[in-house]
Amino acid sequence: MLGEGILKGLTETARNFLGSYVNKDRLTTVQFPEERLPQIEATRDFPFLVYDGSDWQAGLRCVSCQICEKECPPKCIYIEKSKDKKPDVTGKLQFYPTTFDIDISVCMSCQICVEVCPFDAIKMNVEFEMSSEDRFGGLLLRKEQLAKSNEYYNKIHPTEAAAVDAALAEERAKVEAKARQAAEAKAATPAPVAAPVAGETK
Amino acid sequence: MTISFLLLAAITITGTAAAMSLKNLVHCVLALTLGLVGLAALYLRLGAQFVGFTQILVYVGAVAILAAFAIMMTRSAEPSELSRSSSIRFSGTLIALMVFAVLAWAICSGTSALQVPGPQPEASVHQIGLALMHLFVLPLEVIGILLTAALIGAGVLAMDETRRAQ
Amino acid sequence: MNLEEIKSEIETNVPGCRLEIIPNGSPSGQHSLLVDADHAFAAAAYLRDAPNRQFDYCSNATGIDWPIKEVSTKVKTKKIVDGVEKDVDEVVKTQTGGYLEVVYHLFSVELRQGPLVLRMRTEDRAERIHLPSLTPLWRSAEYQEREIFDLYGVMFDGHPDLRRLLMWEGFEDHPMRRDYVDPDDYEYEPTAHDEVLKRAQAHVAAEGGR
Amino acid sequence: MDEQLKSELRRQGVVATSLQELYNWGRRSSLWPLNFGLACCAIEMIAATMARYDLARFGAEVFRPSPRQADLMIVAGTVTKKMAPQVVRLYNQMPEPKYVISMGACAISGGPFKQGYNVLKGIDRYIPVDVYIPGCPPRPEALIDAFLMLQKKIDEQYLTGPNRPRHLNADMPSEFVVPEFGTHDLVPTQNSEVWKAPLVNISIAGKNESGRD
Amino acid sequence: MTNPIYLPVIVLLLGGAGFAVGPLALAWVWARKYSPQKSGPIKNAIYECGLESTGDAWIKFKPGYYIYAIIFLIFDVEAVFLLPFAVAFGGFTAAESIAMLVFLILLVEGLVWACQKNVLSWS
Amino acid sequence: MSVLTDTPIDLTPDLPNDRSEGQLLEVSMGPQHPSTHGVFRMDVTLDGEKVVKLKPVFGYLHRNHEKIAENESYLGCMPYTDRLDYICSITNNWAYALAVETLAGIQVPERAEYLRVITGELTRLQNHAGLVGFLMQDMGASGTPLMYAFREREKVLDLFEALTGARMMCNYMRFGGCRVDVPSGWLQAAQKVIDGFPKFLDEFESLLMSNEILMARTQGVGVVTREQAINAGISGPMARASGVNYDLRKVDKYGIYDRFSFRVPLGEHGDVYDRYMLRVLEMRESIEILKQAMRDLPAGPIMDPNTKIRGFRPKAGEAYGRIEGPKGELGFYLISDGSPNPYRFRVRPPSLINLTLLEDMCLGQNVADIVIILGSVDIVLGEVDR
Amino acid sequence: MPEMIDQIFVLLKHWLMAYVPGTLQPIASAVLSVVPVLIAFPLLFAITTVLERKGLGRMQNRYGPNRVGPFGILQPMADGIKSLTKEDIIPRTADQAVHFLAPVMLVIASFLVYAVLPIGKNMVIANLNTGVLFFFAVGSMVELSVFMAGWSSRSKYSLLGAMRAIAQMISYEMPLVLASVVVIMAAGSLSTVTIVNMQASYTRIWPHWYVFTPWGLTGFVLFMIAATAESNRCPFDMPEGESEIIAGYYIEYSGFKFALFFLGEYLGMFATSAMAITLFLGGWAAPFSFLTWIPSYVWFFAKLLTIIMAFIWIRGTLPRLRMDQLMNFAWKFMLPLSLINIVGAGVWHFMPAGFARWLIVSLLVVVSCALLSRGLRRGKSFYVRTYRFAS
Amino acid sequence: MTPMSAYLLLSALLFSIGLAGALTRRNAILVLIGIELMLNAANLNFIAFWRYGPHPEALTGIMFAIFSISVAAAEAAVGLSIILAVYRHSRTTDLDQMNSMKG
Repeated sequence: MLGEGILKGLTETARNFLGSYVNKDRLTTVQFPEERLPQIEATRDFPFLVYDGSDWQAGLRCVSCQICEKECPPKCIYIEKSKDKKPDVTGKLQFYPTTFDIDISVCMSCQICVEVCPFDAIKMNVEFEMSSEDRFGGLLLRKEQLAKSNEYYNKIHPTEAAAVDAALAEERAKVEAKARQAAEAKAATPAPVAAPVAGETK
Repeated sequence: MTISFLLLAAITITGTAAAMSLKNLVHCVLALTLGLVGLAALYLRLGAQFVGFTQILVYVGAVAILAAFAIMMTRSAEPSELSRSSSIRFSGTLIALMVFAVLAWAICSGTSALQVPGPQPEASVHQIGLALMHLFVLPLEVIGILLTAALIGAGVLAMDETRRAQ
Repeated sequence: MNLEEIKSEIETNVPGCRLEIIPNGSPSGQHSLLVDADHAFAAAAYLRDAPNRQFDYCSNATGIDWPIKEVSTKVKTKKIVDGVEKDVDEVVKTQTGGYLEVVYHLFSVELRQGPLVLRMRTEDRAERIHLPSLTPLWRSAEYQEREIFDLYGVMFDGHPDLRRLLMWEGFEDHPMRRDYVDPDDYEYEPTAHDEVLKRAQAHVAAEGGR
Repeated sequence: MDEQLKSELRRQGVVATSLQELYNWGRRSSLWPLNFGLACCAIEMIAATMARYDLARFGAEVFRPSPRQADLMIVAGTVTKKMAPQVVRLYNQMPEPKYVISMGACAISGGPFKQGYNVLKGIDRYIPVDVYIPGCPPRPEALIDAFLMLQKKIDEQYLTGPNRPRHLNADMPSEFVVPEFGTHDLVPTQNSEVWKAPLVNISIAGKNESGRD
Repeated sequence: MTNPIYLPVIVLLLGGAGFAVGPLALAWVWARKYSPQKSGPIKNAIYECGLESTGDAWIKFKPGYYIYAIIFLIFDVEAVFLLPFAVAFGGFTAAESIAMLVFLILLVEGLVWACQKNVLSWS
Repeated sequence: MSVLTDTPIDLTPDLPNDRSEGQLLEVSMGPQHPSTHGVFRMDVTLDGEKVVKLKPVFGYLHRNHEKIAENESYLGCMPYTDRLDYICSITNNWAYALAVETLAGIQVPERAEYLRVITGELTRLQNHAGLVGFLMQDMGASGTPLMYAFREREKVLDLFEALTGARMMCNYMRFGGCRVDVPSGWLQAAQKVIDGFPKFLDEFESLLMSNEILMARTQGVGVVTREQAINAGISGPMARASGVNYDLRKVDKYGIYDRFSFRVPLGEHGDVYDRYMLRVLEMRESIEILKQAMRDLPAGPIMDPNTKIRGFRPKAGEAYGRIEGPKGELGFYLISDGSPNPYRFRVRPPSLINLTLLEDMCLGQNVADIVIILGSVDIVLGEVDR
Repeated sequence: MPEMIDQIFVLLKHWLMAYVPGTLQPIASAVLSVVPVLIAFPLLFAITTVLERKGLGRMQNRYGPNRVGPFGILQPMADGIKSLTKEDIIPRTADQAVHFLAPVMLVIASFLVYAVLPIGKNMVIANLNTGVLFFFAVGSMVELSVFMAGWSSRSKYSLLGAMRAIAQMISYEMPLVLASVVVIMAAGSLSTVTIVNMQASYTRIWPHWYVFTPWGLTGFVLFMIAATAESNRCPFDMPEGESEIIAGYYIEYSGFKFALFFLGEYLGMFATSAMAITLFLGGWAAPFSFLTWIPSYVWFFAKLLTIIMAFIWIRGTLPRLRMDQLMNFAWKFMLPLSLINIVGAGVWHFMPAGFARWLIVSLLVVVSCALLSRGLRRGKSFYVRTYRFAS
Repeated sequence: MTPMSAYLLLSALLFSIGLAGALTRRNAILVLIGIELMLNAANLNFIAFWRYGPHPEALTGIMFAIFSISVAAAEAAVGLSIILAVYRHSRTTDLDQMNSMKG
């Protein structure tokens, strides 16, 4: 019969129309600025730099190894390595980035920088409200804008951050154990050579 | 002579005169529409409601569209650079003027008896219908044949060659 | 599917056809068949129509640019140096490349075979860049050959509609060639580095510091 | 519009103020985007109009296919050099007032594809952009956020005075130069009226020579 | 002598015209006072999907459309006769109705002819 | 077809096959057109409403993917493949990963293969759902089917986001496996989506499938015969709609597709309706595959431990790897010269090659048919122009 | 008391008229009857746009406009202000005068037809003897304005759209007229007021609407389909077919002229819907005799809104037809069926009241409907296909 | 009161305009429109005579006008088709050109 399929279609839309008043599945809108979708843990947007402790400058995990800069497919990371070394959060002397810029007007959120970072220093943020009216100033994230605390990292990616923390703690423990061993050895046999510093790959 | 008559007459004359003199054919058709609407309003003014609206329905709704289509299909919307030779234009206008003069003379001299209309006559659609089915039933059928013939004739003419050959 | 067999088959069926099997060094084992340009069309037609081959489906056609490259290989030769025979590393310089290559990946839908990799090479990269078009055999090559013409500059003889596919009409370069240089186009980038930086510097230098 | 500004304007005359408010309100509440998507970001733009995010709540679901009826051009995706003249022409053909949201990394700067020979390094080289949304692609929420930002920007515009926006100022340009296809590149490569990039970081002795291995 | 029944129609006509022209005038005033018209050769060019429009749009169309207009005209005229008939229908006998039927059938014949000649199939 | 103008007066009667009575109208549809699915352009010549010539114009989204990839590392190419066919990034990743794996002879762990199948089929689901919605949009339905399709698509995208972190540009696969393992609760969520999907398909079908307007619009429109399809390299659902039994999941049995039982629907007429229905049927088959894959998902590693992701240098050589993408045969042809960057990186774009027959399909049809034929081909400009 | 509320506007007018000097009375009377229409229907237009957007939204599982003003009801106002202040572009090559006149003429023609539509009891602007004819005659001017718009823009798409629009409108004009002939046959008048009055009586509680007869129902369905096509609504929205010819005949219109096209289109839709109500659904008459205490204009607008809802519903569901199918449908299905329906109405008239005439006329309509639909499918039959699977 | 002669004069003027158009315009479509105008002038006469005539109740004038309109419509249909058919052969709607090609 001509028109049967049309009527079927009409029923379907009518069901959705009426359903939208009673059924949450048929009214899927999330009224964005006020309502927000629950944060999905794995979400990534733009990278940020993790720092430990409370002082972002001192606690920055980044040792300016520039792997991410090299691996970044669209080349949106810009790092200038320091000439000197500063003690990091564990007190070890490290290089640090004097400049660390990420041009989010180029960044493609691919997460490769995170993947290749051997220090867990760069992670993906979930902040997406980054719109700007300023093309040249607003979209270049400087070191100070990029630095976010480990607590923040733990807040946005709890599972991942916990794993990272555990791994770092383990490594640190290993280092400490080694240092202790070395200290013991040093105590046993006075050797002027400092223990090799683990974690410094370069 | 009332204002309304003059107004409507002006509209009609302007429209039709423009239709006959404008360069762009689509403009001509649109002007013609205006003129015919004015004419229809005159019919209404004369109490012939049915005829007036029929005029709009047929002329504005159909003939104007048909003419517009014909223009689109013959690609004569652009003003043609060449117009008729001035002698033809002149003589044509002259003939028309002369016809008008003769007619006007005849009208002015002949119809004084009918200057004042009678009371508004009843010309309801119902009456037209009755007349159509009684007195004018034969013309109606003839018109039917005429329209069918026109339909077929126009169809044959407008059909493209291949279809006609089929 | 034996490439040797196919080769000999074509050689018998397309007289005069010069074929060469190009071995593939990677684990994929997709060796390819290099056909000379003059007989490529006939060979391809044979591949498509031979009942035991039926390569009716040309999946992929693409170009490759091989500019002239000096390859220096170390060859160990025995040489008599100072009267003593020694193993000496001798650097042998050979020139490779210098041509544009077009690769077709053929499959057979009927026999579910493939891929058969068919290659053709132009004689050089500047003038003698004509190759036969296989579009009359496989329509699927139509746009791909146009693309190769556009990006590499290979002229396909017998292509029904050889125009640029991706770049605009009036564009003169063939940008996928390896020696293509981007036009000087000042790129503002707050974090310029590497090549971008070089280009930007070149631009600034050209503009006189602006 | 903050309160201070409001009272300031009120002093100038209630009529003008309320007219300005009404004008801005009308403009910002009825932003009809041009039905125009370029690449990946267009999908997220469509997603933003779909049930989950529903741009229609702001009255902006009327995607007009013809630029004559559109107010907002969302440049969603990579603008290639082949496409750039068309984009500029479409923008030119939109009636004033018109706004541009540059959505996604590609539209802002060429993004990940900026190294390509056929990719325009940012649509703002040719047309003025109101809001930039970074991201590749930005989430639909980011588009809505940018949309709200644009609304706020419209709200803050003056109807009269020297600071009035471009479309109210007869001296400002009405249309922007449409680049032409050259033999190697677009001609011109940028519209210097619109695009004035700061010259930074390009010291002739770049970083390459100094701090890298 | 103007029939007063048309007066409201005329007023409606004027009102409708006002409704159309009024806002346009208002928009014009607004444009004059605040928002200057900005014309330009590109802006005022014909829109064609973002390209420059080439060739004239005013071309000779194919007559496929024309046949519909003819049939429409014929049936429009038919409706003109049908309406008075319908109005007076209540008082008619079968004979008169058959006369109308004959009239209708005559026209339907034309339609059937057109259908069979495939005149009515689009392009 | 002759272009008739005013000036040359030709008194000879029209040729019998010359049915063009009017002047031909040359219209360009696109690059900005509501239903060219992006910046595609067709130069159409119309005789009234009938198409007498149609020339597609490409390149408006040519963003030099292949050239850029020649300067990127093998890993760095992966996120670019996301942006090829930006609706189904995961299958693009897969095809590229497969090509690299073929090139370098990498084995993929079992669990990764299963995860690839699951994400790949989910991609197919959302692609087909979106396509059918877009097709209806082209047909003039004011958004409703598209909205329903996107409603379901969002659910799949949520899964992608939970797994890979991004809604569209997943960048999920690596040569030698997958980037991350599923987070906790993901499988249950996925199961829920998969179980809910048939309901959506039923709704969709009752909304549209027996709709007379849809049938009248699509049946017999844009016909491609089997021979034409094979010769023109048409692949994917479009080829199968023409009756070509060529599904790479069955032919190549890449990955672990030989472990699943699923059917390959075939069309007979090769028209728009068949293409549309094939996608609906394929969605149902995908759901079957997904159910099996979810059931059989083994534990284990997700990456081949021997594969170096960073600084990956395959041996010199070349490889062509292809998968059955949602749009057709998506192939990657890689040439390695032993350096960390591919020497040649070629994408075999199904969208572009499926367009080969566009003109043949559209000739003699109406303007309105162009858009639905184009819609039924299922193109994504990112892939067509690359 | 209900009578009083029902006639409140009429009384108000009379009360106001008392203050008008005698010579101006006809004019004042005319103005007073016209002004409410000029207010009510544009207002309805505004409400409808927002209802449509929200209704479509709900059908599509979303909210629709809800930010501008409470619940988004100020959305049309914002759109209006924006349209007013938007730049008005006239293409360089366009025919300026015609380009300007087209939307104006469309709006005038759309408004003019309201002259004969009885909005309530004793509430009609002009009770013309030839009301229905007037409606169609003035309505046909819409076609001309559409042609003007498309032609004057001189854009290829607009011209295609205009050609489509005219072809479609003239094709569906005939079914529209012929479908209403049955009602005129039954009512014996072309006056809309008389037609409604004929339907405003009740047998027990049931009304005498013409839709409750087989020919009336057929006529109504035909009329509504034709009205959908006449007002370019989905699934007959080919002239503006967004996905094909971008925006059709008004592609080059910007600013308030575009809004006028919108307005004209919606007014046309309201007018044809109102005509359908007048002809088939008893105009302002209450559906049941015990509901007559509700004012007549309430009923009128309730019915009108119902039909508008149906339009929105259909728009939210159906895809668009193709041009050839549309034309075939008009000429090979609608037109013959409406002619047969006239014959059916004649047969009904000459048969004695009772079940037999119900049966015969229904049968006539149903059988011819089936035959015609078969004829329509001839050559290219479509059906739900089944598919085979590869082994 | 409008005298009948006014209507008749108007009708005569219309007729003359139509005639002038038919005689002076080159385009066949316009000539046809001119002829239509002349028919319309006659219609106006019919109506005017009906209104002012001695037996308005007889409706003859009205009926004549209606029939005249239908005949005019049929004429327009056929006439425009002929123009179209001629155009198909000679590619012109210009009467002079048509004329010159006849011989």
